[in-house]
Amino acid sequence: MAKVELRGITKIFNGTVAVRKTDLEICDGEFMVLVGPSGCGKTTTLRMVAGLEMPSDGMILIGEKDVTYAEPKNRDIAMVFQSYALYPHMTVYENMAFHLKIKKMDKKEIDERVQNAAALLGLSNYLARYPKQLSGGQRQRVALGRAIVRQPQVFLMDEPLSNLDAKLRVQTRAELIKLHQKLKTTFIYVTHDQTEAMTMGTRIVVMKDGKIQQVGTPAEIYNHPANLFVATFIGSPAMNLLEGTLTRETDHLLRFCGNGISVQFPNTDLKIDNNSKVLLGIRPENMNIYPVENNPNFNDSCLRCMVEVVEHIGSEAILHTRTEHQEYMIIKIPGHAKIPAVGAQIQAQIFYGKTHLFDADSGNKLCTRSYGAVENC
Amino acid sequence: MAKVELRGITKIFNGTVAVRKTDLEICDGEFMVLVGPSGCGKTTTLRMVAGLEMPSDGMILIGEKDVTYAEPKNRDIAMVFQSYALYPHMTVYENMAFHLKIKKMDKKEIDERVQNAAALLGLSNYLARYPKQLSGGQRQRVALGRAIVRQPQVFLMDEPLSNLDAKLRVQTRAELIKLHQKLKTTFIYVTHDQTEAMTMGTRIVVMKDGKIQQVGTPAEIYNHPANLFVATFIGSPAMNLLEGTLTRETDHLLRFCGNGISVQFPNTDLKIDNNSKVLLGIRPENMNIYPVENNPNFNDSCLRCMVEVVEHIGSEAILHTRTEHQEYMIIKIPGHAKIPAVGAQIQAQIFYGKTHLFDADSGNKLCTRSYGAVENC
Amino acid sequence: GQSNQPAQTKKDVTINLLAQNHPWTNAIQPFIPDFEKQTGIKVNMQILTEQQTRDKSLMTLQAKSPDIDVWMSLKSFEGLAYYKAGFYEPLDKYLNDPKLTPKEYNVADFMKGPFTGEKIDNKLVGIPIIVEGPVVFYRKDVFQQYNISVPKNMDELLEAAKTIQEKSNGEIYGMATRGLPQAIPYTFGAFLHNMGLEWMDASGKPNFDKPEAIKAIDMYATLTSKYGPPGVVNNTFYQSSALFAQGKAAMEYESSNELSTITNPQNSRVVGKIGVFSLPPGPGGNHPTVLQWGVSISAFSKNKEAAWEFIRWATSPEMQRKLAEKGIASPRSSVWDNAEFKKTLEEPVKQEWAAALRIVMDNGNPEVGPPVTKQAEARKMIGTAIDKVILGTATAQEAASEIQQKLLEVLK
Amino acid sequence: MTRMSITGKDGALQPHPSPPMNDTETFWGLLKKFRVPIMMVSPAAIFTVIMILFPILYSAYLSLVKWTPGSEDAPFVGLANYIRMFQDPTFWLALGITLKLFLVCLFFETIIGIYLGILLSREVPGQKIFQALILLPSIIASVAIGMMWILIYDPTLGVANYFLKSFGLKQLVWLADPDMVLAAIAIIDIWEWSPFMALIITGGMRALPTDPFEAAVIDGASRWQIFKYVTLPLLRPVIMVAILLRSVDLIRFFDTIYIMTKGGPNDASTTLNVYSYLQGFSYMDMSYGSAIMLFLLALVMLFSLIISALRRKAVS
Amino acid sequence: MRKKDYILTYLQYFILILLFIGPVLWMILSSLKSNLDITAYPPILFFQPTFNNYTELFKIYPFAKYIINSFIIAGGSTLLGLILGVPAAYAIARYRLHSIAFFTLISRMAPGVLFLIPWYLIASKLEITGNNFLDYIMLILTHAVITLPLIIWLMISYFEEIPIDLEESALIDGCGRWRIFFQIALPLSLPGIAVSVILSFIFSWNYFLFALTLANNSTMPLTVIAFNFIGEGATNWGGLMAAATIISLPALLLTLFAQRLLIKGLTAGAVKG
Ligand SMILES: Nc1ncnc2c1ncn2[C@@H]1O[C@H](COP(=O)(O)OP(=O)(O)OP(=O)(O)O)[C@@H](O)[C@H]1O
Ligand SMILES: Nc1ncnc2c1ncn2[C@@H]1O[C@H](COP(=O)(O)OP(=O)(O)OP(=O)(O)O)[C@@H](O)[C@H]1O
Ligand SMILES: [Mg+2]
Ligand SMILES: [Mg+2]
Repeated sequence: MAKVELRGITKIFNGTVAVRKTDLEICDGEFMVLVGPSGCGKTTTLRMVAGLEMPSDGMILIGEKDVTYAEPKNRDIAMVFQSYALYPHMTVYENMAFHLKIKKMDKKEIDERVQNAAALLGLSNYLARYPKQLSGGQRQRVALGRAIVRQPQVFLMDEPLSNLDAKLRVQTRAELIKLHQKLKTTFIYVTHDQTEAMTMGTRIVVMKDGKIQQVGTPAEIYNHPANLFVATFIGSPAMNLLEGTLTRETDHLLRFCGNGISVQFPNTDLKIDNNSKVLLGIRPENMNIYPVENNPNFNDSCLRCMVEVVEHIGSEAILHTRTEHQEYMIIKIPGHAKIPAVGAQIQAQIFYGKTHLFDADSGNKLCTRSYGAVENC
Repeated sequence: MAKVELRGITKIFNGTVAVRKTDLEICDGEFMVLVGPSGCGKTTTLRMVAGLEMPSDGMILIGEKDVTYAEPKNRDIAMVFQSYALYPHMTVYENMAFHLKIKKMDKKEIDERVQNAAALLGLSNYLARYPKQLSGGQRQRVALGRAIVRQPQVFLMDEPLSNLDAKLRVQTRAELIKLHQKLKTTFIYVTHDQTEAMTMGTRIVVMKDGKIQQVGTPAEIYNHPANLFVATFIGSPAMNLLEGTLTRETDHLLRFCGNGISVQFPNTDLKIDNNSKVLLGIRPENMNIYPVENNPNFNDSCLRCMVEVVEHIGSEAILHTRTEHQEYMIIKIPGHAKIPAVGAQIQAQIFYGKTHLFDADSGNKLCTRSYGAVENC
Repeated sequence: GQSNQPAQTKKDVTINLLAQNHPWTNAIQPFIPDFEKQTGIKVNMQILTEQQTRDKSLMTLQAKSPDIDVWMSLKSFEGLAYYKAGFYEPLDKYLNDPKLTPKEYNVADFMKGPFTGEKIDNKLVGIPIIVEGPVVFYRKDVFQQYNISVPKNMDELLEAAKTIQEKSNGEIYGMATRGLPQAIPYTFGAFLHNMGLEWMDASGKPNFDKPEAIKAIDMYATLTSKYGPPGVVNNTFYQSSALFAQGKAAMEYESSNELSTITNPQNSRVVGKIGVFSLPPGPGGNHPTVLQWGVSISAFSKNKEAAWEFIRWATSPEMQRKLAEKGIASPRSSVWDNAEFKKTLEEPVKQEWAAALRIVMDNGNPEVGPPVTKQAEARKMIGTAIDKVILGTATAQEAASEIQQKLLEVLK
Repeated sequence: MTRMSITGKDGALQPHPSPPMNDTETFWGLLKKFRVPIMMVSPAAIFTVIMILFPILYSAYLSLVKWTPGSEDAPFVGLANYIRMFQDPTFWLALGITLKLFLVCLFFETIIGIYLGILLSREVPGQKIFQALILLPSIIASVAIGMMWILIYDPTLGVANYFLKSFGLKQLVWLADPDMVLAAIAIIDIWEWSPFMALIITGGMRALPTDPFEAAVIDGASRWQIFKYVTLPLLRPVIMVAILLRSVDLIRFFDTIYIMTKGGPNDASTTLNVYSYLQGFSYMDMSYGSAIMLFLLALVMLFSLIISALRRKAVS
Repeated sequence: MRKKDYILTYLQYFILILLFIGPVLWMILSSLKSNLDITAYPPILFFQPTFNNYTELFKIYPFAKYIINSFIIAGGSTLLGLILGVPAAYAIARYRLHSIAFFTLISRMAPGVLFLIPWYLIASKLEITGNNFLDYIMLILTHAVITLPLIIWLMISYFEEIPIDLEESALIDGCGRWRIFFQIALPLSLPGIAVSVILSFIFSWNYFLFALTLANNSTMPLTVIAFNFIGEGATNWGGLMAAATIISLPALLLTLFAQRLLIKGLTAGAVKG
């Protein structure tokens, strides 16, 4: 139950910059999710908050108190390590009870808490085992259990569900959300699972190469990605990108041309050279498909694609297609729709109201909000 | 490039049965995916195939040869360990090159292969690092890289992508599929990721408590689950289950009653007591929803539910609802559909052609194929 | 320069000499190259501490190994046991063979005591190289300060020690001497003998049931415990000489060999203030312990003639005189009468030392401990019993009867 | 985390993957199966047999005869030497002294060794130098150590008493006091060998995984709690090895005593080993000396068995 | 490490140095004193240092020869101990052959003197003691009896610490057991090797009992020389202390050097879980 603040934090491992001048404010009781590609500095950030790593520069505050160089034990944090870091010489029970025992908690209370956590995580049958006698997922659950028996100021969790099966993961996710609601503790949660990030986080931090790219609610991040990186990183399958040029047609209209499409966007404020190279971003689900022969709405805002691969994932299907200009395009359609065969020619109708325009060179977003496109047809 | 066969394999760890009388035939060149809840014996099975663990009973054949007790090095397999098991005293490069060096491969060839694998996995910049200087995901990629530089008879991979971010995971998944297509090597692949299982596997093995529940292609597993366990385990969100009773009405018709629904199923062969307790399974995506007030097709095969939670995951929305009889029901609708508000009353129309009937006690499927329901209306 | 025709034929012979770290060894070492040059015999010298020497010789000889040709052996200690074991090469035949021993060697020159000390069962098993015995070194200045004169009898000795101890307020100890059990008999022996007792009576029965023995024990214990340094029960010559050399003890009752240590300005703060007297007589006369070291040839040596040649060289009158000039008390009478040697005794302390040593050599009792085969055991046992008195855990009476009883056991 | 593998019943690595052992397995079959471990172990085992078999048999022979120097064939006396041993009060005294020294020294050396070992595993500048220096007491030849401490302990001239005097404490006679001598010797031994324990333990510390320590820090454990609950249990196998190696030497306590007191005063520091040496070499009674030595060997074996069994328990 | 920890650590260092190195310093100081100053009372800290003890030492003894002998014996027996002991320790740790470990320890359990006579008997029967080369071999072998069990027992626990996953990983990579031993287990047990080398070298270097009887004059190691200063007539304290100082130096240097291998956290990053 405390606010966590990073001010200008930098971490350099003999030469490698792992985290670069990062400012971040995590409010009291917030469930903050850190995402980013492998090696972007998530774990390092967590470890600095935990006090396991000293920042090379900057300052860390927990609950207004400067803890940059404080001992971990004085920070009152619980942490789930990415590598579990279980005590090999203790049973599952002892692993989970360790903190409580140290805090000289009443034996009965300890037992109750550990039993509860174990039940929650499906570990009740394994309490007497040693870590080496457990499966990977079981070990991970012990690591999680060790944190959730506690009531710290801040929870730090580093991919705590990565080795669990889907069902257990959904369950545990729900339990963690409940825990958060019950304890109102600040959570900092690292995950590479989009669903987790989107469903659990009150806010999400997207990192890349040790730098924060965007901080925002899940909807903000998904619908208003700050730059090309965030746009393509969030969302699975990733957003499709079409190369093209952007030209100001009138004070109110821009025109995007590329890949055989030509389409107008209403816009007044963007200052842009004619024919600047841009990327048009379209999420796979923001398209409808039609067989080439009978698209009633066909016009030059539609894309013509050939289906190369079809992936069925039960409730939906993912089409890997290629445009006439050989650009790769993923289209997601509901599973109960009619699914084209591999090799079929289709027409994809883009929902221009949900597309994004990025500068091709810098990757910066060209406008801050999504566009209502004026369709040509 | 070999067939792998398990015959009556059992593994007992002082008292704990990890794998129980398992028979499995994995064809030459097949991409076999093992899934199952945490602790069900996937890793143990892989380890027995690898020769790291001796089965307590049974026989293992690779390419028709009995290898039950052969040395791992004589089995010609590559393996990605769930725990990575990197050589801490070797650099990333050396880790990946180790097998090739042992095989006295030409230095240039080694370099080429390692460089290729590293490029594929985005590790090119880290070749000179030691494992302890890497992030979790980077370590996992090294573990994967160590396997894919090889051309073994069988690849064994134990959750090789669990610590990677979505984007990298999609990429790597594609690379592994390519690798499989190129080498035509047998893969045995453990994952807890539904998407991976569904998209990568030529066949899927679903395990539970050390026993195989079903073996089949992804579509078979998804559409024709052999029992309640498989049905609920595969698919995310999980299949909804409605309690009810089944009664034979005529030689050709069964009637399911429960939760305010009453519906007929055409069936001739099922022998069943009247009013046997059964469960009706419905996948979340196999429903349409209507506002209560204007469902044109309303009848007693429709379910009345109240929306409790709405999850937006970009391309789709998931409704957590509760039926009039307080049963929990998840409904998945496309993201662009009109999404009801929390607290709204809705009617869910079930696609009975895609439902499943299970015995409530044993969990066994009552018929072997999905039903064409005769709707009442 | 001596006649050594036989040796000329033994070119390339190497003999192994096992020696102790001992004044004699240190004195002769520089001359060995001369011997090697003269004879062509190479001398391989190994120097160890006393106990190590004994261990090594026991083991080597027990294995009948030829690895030792000549070694320094203390007949009063291990002589009997080694003799019985057949480790010594009898030397009479070498001595009597004129080819091996020229006349100049002059056997008759050896003093009787040391020479017979090298005989066991009337067989010569070694040649003596040095004589020593315990004498009292004292601080002339302290004696003068407290107005004490050189004690004439044992009681005066105690009295002198007492006076010093008391008058100096314990700053200076009256007497530093041995307390280490294994080492006690050497110094204690004279106390016993001066009471008129041998270790054993003529019938071979230990003499510790006599009141004189109790008196001797009591006297020794009083001297060491009351007028000696604390912790005396662990003391042997190291500690005693260190105390004396640092001026912490007014008297040191120790081996005559210690003279070089305490008169060496490198080691001592009391150089020039030292006097020497022989332990004063008691009711039974004056019978200090006398001890000679000898060199012997191993019965298993493969180079016995060369070994003998070495011994003959080392114990020749000429060599003995050279060593005597370095402070080695020679067993040859001629050395003591030699004019050149006498010149080296000009310092008063050396003269006193020579005089005291003369008494030792003339009246000395060669039995350092009871003449039993289990020499070490017997000595240790006697020392332990006396230490009990020193430590105050037993009376002299009890100690004496303990010794008596245990000696009887050892004799069995 | 380690995971036992290719496991047999007790979790031991099996030499080669192989079917569970059955009774019909032939000797050659077993030999082939255990080929590699046999190849690894046998040189050391054979070497040990070669080096120790004859000495032990020879000592056993000696203990059963009446040996005298130089004798060719000594008369067989059966268990006479052993009977004598059990009737010898000095033997019992020596046994008591041996055990007393063993327990006291082992206790302090273990505690100081662990403390030093953990201190040494902290990485601060200068740690390496400090580590080498602190090992000096174990490095210096024991003769020199004994002689040096004789000087230090000298009741009149020694530094030890000088310090006591400067602090106004009662001066002691150290080695010459039968009640004090064991303590004085124990102090030297502890001083000399705690660093040895420390080095083994530091080495062990360095081989430990770092993860559990981070976890403990996060769990809020204090230094002491980390030590008690994490370090110590993880180090237990190494500590047991250190204890084992040290005990084996301690029960045979010899060097320092021999150089300093020769077992005195009044036999107050005569350990079994010193006593057997005195009997065998000084008193030239090899037979009795051998009997005591063999008893001592049996005693060491007993203690080692206990400690190594404890260690095995700690490992599994 | 935080500032407070540094200060506390150094404070402990300081006290420990006083306690543990104090006597050693005293020894070194003594080696620079004359015998008179060594036994002086009250003990003196400031004095006219003299290198006499050292110069005399080098004058009297062929030190170079003795140092070489010591190196041959201690180095040889350490090496032999490593060659025999490290694989054995590995097999013992991995295959749980505890009884063999116990067996090898017997040679350390027996009092050294127990070996003296029998070995000497053998050596003299084989006429080893006369021949320098054979004598070196004999000394190395006998000293290996000290070093071998030490090395085996030290190494066992280091091998037990190595995660088995790594060796399994190597098995999969196609390694035989020997290669696993050499390329995986050995490099990861470097701290153990360092400790083993240091301790077994020190033990062997300082052990004099066997050499005392088995060595001949030209194979005699350095430590035996230390005894030469204790003797009837006079103990040369200064010489003894100087010799002890010199004898300790090589072992100290070896320690300084070998502890480079005492690396922390060698297996970090290897496995998860
Ligand atoms: N060494 C062992 N001793 C005892 N039980 C063990 C041992 N290893 C594994 N088990 C048990 O065997 C079962 C199967 O373990 P396994 O590692 O095969 O599971 P898994 O399917 O890989 O699970 P996960 O997805 O969590 O990795 C688990 O219940 C586990 O607790
Ligand atoms: N000890 C170290 N020495 C050098 N570089 C390091 C060290 N630890 C981490 N790094 C580097 O710092 C960067 C950030 O690492 P970090 O572990 O924080 O990544 P991460 O975001 O947690 O990644 P992942 O999702 O793969 O776990 C990585 O590129 C990594 O290689
Ligand atoms: Mg990470
Ligand atoms: Mg697993």
